[in-house]
Amino acid sequence: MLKGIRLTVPSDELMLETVQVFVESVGMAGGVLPEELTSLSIAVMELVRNGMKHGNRLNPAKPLTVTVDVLPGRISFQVEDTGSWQPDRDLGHRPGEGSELLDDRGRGILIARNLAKWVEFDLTPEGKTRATLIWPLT
Amino acid sequence: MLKGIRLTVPSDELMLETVQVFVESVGMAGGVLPEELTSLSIAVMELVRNGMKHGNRLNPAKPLTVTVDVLPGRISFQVEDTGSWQPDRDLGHRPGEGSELLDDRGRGILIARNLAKWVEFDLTPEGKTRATLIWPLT
Amino acid sequence: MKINEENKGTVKVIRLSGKVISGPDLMEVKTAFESAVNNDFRRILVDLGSVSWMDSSGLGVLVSGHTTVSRAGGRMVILNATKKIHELFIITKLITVFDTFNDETEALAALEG
Amino acid sequence: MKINEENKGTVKVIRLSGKVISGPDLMEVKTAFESAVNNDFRRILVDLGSVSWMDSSGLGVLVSGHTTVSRAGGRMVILNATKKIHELFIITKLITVFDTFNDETEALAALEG
Ligand SMILES: Nc1ncnc2c1ncn2[C@@H]1O[C@H](COP(=O)(O)OP(=O)(O)O)[C@@H](O)[C@H]1O
Ligand SMILES: Nc1ncnc2c1ncn2[C@@H]1O[C@H](COP(=O)(O)OP(=O)(O)O)[C@@H](O)[C@H]1O
Repeated sequence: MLKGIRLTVPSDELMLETVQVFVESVGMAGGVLPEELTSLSIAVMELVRNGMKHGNRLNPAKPLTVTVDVLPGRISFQVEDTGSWQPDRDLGHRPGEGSELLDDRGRGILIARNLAKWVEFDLTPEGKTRATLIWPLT
Repeated sequence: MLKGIRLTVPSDELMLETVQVFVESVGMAGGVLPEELTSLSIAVMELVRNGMKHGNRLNPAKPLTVTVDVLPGRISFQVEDTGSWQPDRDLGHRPGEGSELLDDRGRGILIARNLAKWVEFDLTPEGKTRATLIWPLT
Repeated sequence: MKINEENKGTVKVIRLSGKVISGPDLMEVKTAFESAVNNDFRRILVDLGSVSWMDSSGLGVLVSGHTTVSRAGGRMVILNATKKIHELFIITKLITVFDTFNDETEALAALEG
Repeated sequence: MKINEENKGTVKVIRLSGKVISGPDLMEVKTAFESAVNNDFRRILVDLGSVSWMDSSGLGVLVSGHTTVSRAGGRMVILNATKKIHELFIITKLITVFDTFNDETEALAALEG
């Protein structure tokens, strides 16, 4: 059990590598299988990029925070930006279907959800967008 | 300029690797020369281990925070623990001299100071131990 | 990410390696497709054998490459998608769009055909 | 960190590699010195050629190894300290305590002498 791990970075693409190595390293400390670390970080980084890009509009003055808790049997990642977006239950955007199949965007949450199995969105008490991803430990 | 980068971890030795990759990766993003990254992280990690060990007595409920600001010509690392230690100006302990030469401890701050050239200690407004290390960018 | 281009007769081979993820690098990949088409290549082989990592932005660039080539009346095939990348194609249903091969000779034959 | 032991006649060779830093691994190094001395080795060669990283705790273990060996009337020499580690020896003045060599034959000769 490792609780209260938290990384805050400015919403600057220069910081993406730092967030990525953080996610992989915390995953390792938390007991994620080495061969799963890349999938984990692909999944989390989709949410991080969304927070930086869509939530914070890449404004470096706006912080992006990743909070991690290693719990029995699972690791929880929470990604918070300073926006107040909440997706419809089904996200509205279905790149796997119809005319959107050939969009060159809109696959991030899909990828995160399929890799992590459990990804949900809500608002923090302060009304900010928070994505929660749960990674099972096997 | 990258401001407001901040990592908080529980004072658990399991987190040292995470802090280390964080320091190196922020150093890289901030423009530290690749061949200097290891020296940088040796230096910062001495302060981090001191904060976890001496300041927080390896109590996982006690947070250790590293705050980084990339400024013109330098990067500043601040390491805060929850203790309220402040060293004498000369640290009291001189492993390089006399009978202390063969102590198997007491070289951490010495190494950090020599690698980083600038390492100082003070207390935060809340009275907690804070070590500040400045790394020049060349 | 690294990008490496090679001409094999009328086929433009684009080999990607490393991390094909969000970032300035991806522009290069987009440009590679566009300049291939502008230089009258209509047969494009994209070798992903050395790609260690791909995210939604990397996928997006492949999709836009596919669109660029198709619009010009050409064809793009994918070579050596690793297991992990193949999985991404399935998840995003792009597997219904991309032609994938694990053998370069077969891939080239498909483009010639 | 990896630790590798080898006997060369009456010399115990302890080769360390990787990161010799704070952590449970360091206990192993401490034990290696102690069991060498307990097994009546009085000549210890510590090869640091593949050590990529050493911090104050790693240095501390070398110092305590040195003490263990000296107390037993033995001698410890260090082989192949990289530039960076040599720098740490200087900073901490341990250079005045450790005998360092860059050539295994010379180091062995020094121990035999
Ligand atoms: N943190 C966020 N804040 C605001 N909008 C978001 C956020 N995350 C996702 N979105 C919205 O959901 C859409 C789908 O996201 P995603 O599946 O990751 O694809 P992409 O980011 O490539 O568009 C985005 O285009 C954006 O409109
Ligand atoms: N953050 C801190 N909180 C309390 N005491 C500290 C802190 N950092 C250093 N010290 C004190 O300073 C001494 C010297 O530290 P250092 O040079 O790093 O050597 P070592 O940690 O190996 O003893 C420590 O033994 C400890 O007593």
